[in-house]
Amino acid sequence: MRVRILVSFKDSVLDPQGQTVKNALHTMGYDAVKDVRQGKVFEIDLAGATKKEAERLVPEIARRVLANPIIEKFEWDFLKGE
Amino acid sequence: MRVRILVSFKDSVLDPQGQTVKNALHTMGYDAVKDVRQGKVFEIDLAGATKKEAERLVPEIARRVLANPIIEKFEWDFLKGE
Amino acid sequence: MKFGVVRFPGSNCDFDTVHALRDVLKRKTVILWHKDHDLQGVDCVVLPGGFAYGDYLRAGAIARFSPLMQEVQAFARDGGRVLGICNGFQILLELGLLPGAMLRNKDLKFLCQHVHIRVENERTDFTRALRKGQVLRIPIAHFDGNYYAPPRVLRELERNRQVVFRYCDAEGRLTEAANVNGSMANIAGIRNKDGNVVGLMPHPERASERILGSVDGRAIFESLILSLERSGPARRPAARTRARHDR
Amino acid sequence: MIDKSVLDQHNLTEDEYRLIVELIGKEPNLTELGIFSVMWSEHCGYKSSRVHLKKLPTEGPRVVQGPGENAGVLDIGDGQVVVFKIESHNHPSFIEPYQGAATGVGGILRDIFTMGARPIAVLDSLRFGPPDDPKNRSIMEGVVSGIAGYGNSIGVPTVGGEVYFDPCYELNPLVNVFCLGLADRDKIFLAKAEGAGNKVLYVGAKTGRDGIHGATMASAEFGKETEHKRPNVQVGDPFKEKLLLEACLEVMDRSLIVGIQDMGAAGLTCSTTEMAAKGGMGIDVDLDKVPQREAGMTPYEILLSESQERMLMVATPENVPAVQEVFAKWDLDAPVIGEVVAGGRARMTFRGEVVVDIPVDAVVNLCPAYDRPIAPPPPPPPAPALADLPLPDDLGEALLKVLGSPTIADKQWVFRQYDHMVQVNTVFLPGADAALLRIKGSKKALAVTLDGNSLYTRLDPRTGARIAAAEACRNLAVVGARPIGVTNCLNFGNPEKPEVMGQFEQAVTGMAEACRTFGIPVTGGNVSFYNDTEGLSIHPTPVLGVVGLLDDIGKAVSPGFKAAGDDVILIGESFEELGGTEYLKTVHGLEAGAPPAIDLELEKRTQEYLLETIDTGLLRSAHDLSEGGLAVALAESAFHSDRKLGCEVDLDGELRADALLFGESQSRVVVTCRKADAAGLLRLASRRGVPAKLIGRVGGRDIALGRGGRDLLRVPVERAFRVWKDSLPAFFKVPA
Ligand SMILES: Nc1ncnc2c1ncn2[C@@H]1O[C@H](COP(=O)(O)OP(=O)(O)O)[C@@H](O)[C@H]1O
Ligand SMILES: [Mg+2]
Repeated sequence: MRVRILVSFKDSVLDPQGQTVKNALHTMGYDAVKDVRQGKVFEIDLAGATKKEAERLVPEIARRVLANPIIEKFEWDFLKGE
Repeated sequence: MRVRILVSFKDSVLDPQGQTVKNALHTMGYDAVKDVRQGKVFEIDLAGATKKEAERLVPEIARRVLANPIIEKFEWDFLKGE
Repeated sequence: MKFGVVRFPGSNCDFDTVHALRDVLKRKTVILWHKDHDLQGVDCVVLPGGFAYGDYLRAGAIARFSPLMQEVQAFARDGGRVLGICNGFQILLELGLLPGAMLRNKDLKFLCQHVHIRVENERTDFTRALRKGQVLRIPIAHFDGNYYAPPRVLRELERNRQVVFRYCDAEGRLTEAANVNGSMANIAGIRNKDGNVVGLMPHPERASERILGSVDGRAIFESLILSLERSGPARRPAARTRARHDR
Repeated sequence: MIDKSVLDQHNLTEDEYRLIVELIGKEPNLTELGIFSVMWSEHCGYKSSRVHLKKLPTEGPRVVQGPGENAGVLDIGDGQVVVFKIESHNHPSFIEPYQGAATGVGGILRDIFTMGARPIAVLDSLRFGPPDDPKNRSIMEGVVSGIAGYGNSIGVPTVGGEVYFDPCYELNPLVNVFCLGLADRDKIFLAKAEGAGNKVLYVGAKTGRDGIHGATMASAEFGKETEHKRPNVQVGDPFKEKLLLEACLEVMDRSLIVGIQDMGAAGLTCSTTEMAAKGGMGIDVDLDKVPQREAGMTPYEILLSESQERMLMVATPENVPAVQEVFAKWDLDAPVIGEVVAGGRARMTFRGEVVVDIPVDAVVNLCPAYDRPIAPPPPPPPAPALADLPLPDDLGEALLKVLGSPTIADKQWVFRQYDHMVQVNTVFLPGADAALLRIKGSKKALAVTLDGNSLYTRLDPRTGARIAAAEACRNLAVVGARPIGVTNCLNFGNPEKPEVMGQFEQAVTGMAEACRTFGIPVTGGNVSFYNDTEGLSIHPTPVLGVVGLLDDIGKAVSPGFKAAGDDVILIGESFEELGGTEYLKTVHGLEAGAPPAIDLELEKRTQEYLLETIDTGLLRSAHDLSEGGLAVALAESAFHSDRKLGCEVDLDGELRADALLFGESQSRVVVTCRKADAAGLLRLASRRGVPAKLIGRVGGRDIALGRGGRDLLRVPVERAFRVWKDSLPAFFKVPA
């Protein structure tokens, strides 16, 4: 059982990293790029866990450890092919 | 048109951040976690670009700017619902 | 003889490097602006430390695309001497002027402290005032200094004697503990095959005055000065001028 | 429309509301009310503290700018000034340790460069719950890396600070950040909007909905916005601030602007009204011109946003293009958003309508001040009679225990994450009694320290604050620097509790007495009230930042022993004072008793004596005694010596052995000197009325203290060093 968790700043929160990448891409001539948001991705191997356990564990881990709910949001999914 | 690009270390490169998260999770009692890999995610808004343009642009941007091919790999996809 | 210190947005050791070259070593030194194409006829380009573009994406990843770096690349190809310190080293790696890449320090913390490095190759334009095996005490200050290269590249680096400095203890031993950031083969600094481009993580400009606790870094600048005096400028002088401020 | 519940949400009382109506001659609309609510908040208006802060001495021959501006300014000669200030970022750092601490650094840096000074040093004073609890550790890791993340990136060295641990900070960590800047005296800029017709420019980051007060507004106008999750904590962007710093210094250096103010707390509201009020002018602002990060922001939100990395500037119309060109070079926009006008009113329009029209004087200068009820501070828990306090069997073990206590242990784990050398001025790295910075192009140097022992202040606020000032100045004197000015951060609990106000009043009194005796002006500071969570109040925690000046850096003295055979002299007198000591806390588990007494006049004589002997080159090392007393001070001097030299010390007198070794009697310093100089030093001390005694010799591999020729303790330096060095990192080691 492998899951992927994406953590990023809430939309209302400034994302300096994404902004800097966007500006750089503009300078390089990639004008098609309208906006960039940068976040973190975690791939977690839960070998042995059932789907049900994963569904309980993953949001808890994301909330407690991977993201600070005050400024960040997360989404997650099972990784395909498993 | 919005795309999501995931950048992560190649398997041959050690991922100390992922290891640290794994250790922290173990310390907290999440023994179900067997492995953690940490990477970056970019969400790029290409409003106005066609699918074809995106298919040309995105891998180029990822290779040139977002990932360092010596240590990192990337994958990307269109964001659903768009 | 004229040095050029490149200033990127977010560089923060630019003043320090100018101070070392101009005020301490008394050499003519100019600041080169990242948006320019003009190398102002300098004989040596120094890429200083700092956080170009905040290092938000990857250290050095964005700075390499600046207009001036196209000129620096051409300058280096023509044999011009380029020194990258810390962030400057990271930019040279991103640019491909030096092989390899930087990972986060092994304990995932920014590290600011004095370290010891051993001179591995004393026959470079950047080390000729030093002895092989000489141990220098110089500060580091970085988050991403954990040098990485794929095995084949690493073998080639060793074969060509491209490793210039390695982290060591005070006695010059290459211990695990001395390798504070976890670099492969304790690598602290390397050169390109031609020997005209060198990058290192420690900051020689922070070890160039007695009052700051060490003058060991000065020998690196002095080596450069010696080399420039002996061999004259690069094969093609860096005098290409183009419009300023074009981006 | 404005009823009791709206007032409550804005933290305004009905009396305050009536005063507002009277001052502005109308019922305020919601946006105007929002402006008053932030400007009249405790944080901006100093409602509860103002009457007490008046006691602090603020004048002196060096003072160029005292309290009231973004930072204090002192003349250091040769046409140069230092600009410095301390700020708290306690609450944000608890909610989001990394970003809270990072933006704290960002904010204090702006306070300094907004005055035209280049920031040359940051110091941080940190207080956490004990590190054996993972929650406290994670706050500490976040705070330290946040400070590092911001300061390192922008290239200002973090050269010193302090870290204390106590359970009272578990739910209320303290993050106080100090910044020092250097400028030419004639290049200082003030936050003044002058000259009708001059343009108001906005520079830096776009405005978002960050940190808006009263964000839970229930009025119709804001109802549709309530689904927005409005974070109270901002994300810092040190890269943007670095661009801002360079661009601002450039326009100031070229004298292209008239006035400038950073947007800190209360953002655009505070910067516009304050600049106008200080210039005796009014201001017109077109809110539609304010760069916005999010769509659909209301005037209320635009005005109250606390987005980081923003500044407000005033320039003559002719200079606007030149200013904008400088900012463009640094990839920053600098749009004109308004104009300075005569008449003293702030008038803001939004989509063609006037949404704010109020007199700036009322907003900025007429916030009511409260003399809140005061009750005696809570009494200290009584210390046990000394006779009931068992003497440890092994005093060497007791020393190791004290050295290993996180508050005393080596802080390298913290400060090696900070770039403390960038700008190549740092002569004494973190670890000495004070940070020492050279001033390039001169022989002069600046010394800086932060100090405050909150256990003392908990036990006796007035004495505790006097000691904080004394210790801070002593930390400069042992280096050879004369203290020239103070800034302070007063971290206290809820001021509506009379005993908290009692602590505050006593602490300010004590601080004022000490600063007056030492002849150093207080040029600014910060008050942080409401540091209580879930009924738990922190210890009253005044933190002082003191700046000192050395005329000749070649004469500076460091704490480490220099050579075997040197004489060790103890300056000051030791009493049986164990109350409030680190020894009592770590070895006996007691936070009790009265803190040590302090005689301010003796303290002053002692510091003058140190400055005199350092100036004549007689001292080879000097280290003041603070937490842990004599034994710890000697151990630290051994750790700081290049070759880890020990010492052999023999004491006399009748004190209990633990009081002798670990007591924290004030105005004490250990110094070392060449054998030949000892007699002269002692003679001079007695002439100056300073107690001093030869107590031993540098040398050997042990820290050895005895009395009458019999060892009280003897510990190998190397062993003690390991305990001191490894204590803090051990808490953070993750099992592999
Ligand atoms: N948070 C911190 N940041 C930087 N340096 C620190 C910090 N905490 C402590 N230090 C450094 O560690 C040394 C010892 O601190 P402390 O025990 O508080 O000294 P003192 O008792 O002399 O005031 C000082 O040099 C101080 O600057
Ligand atoms: Mg001290």
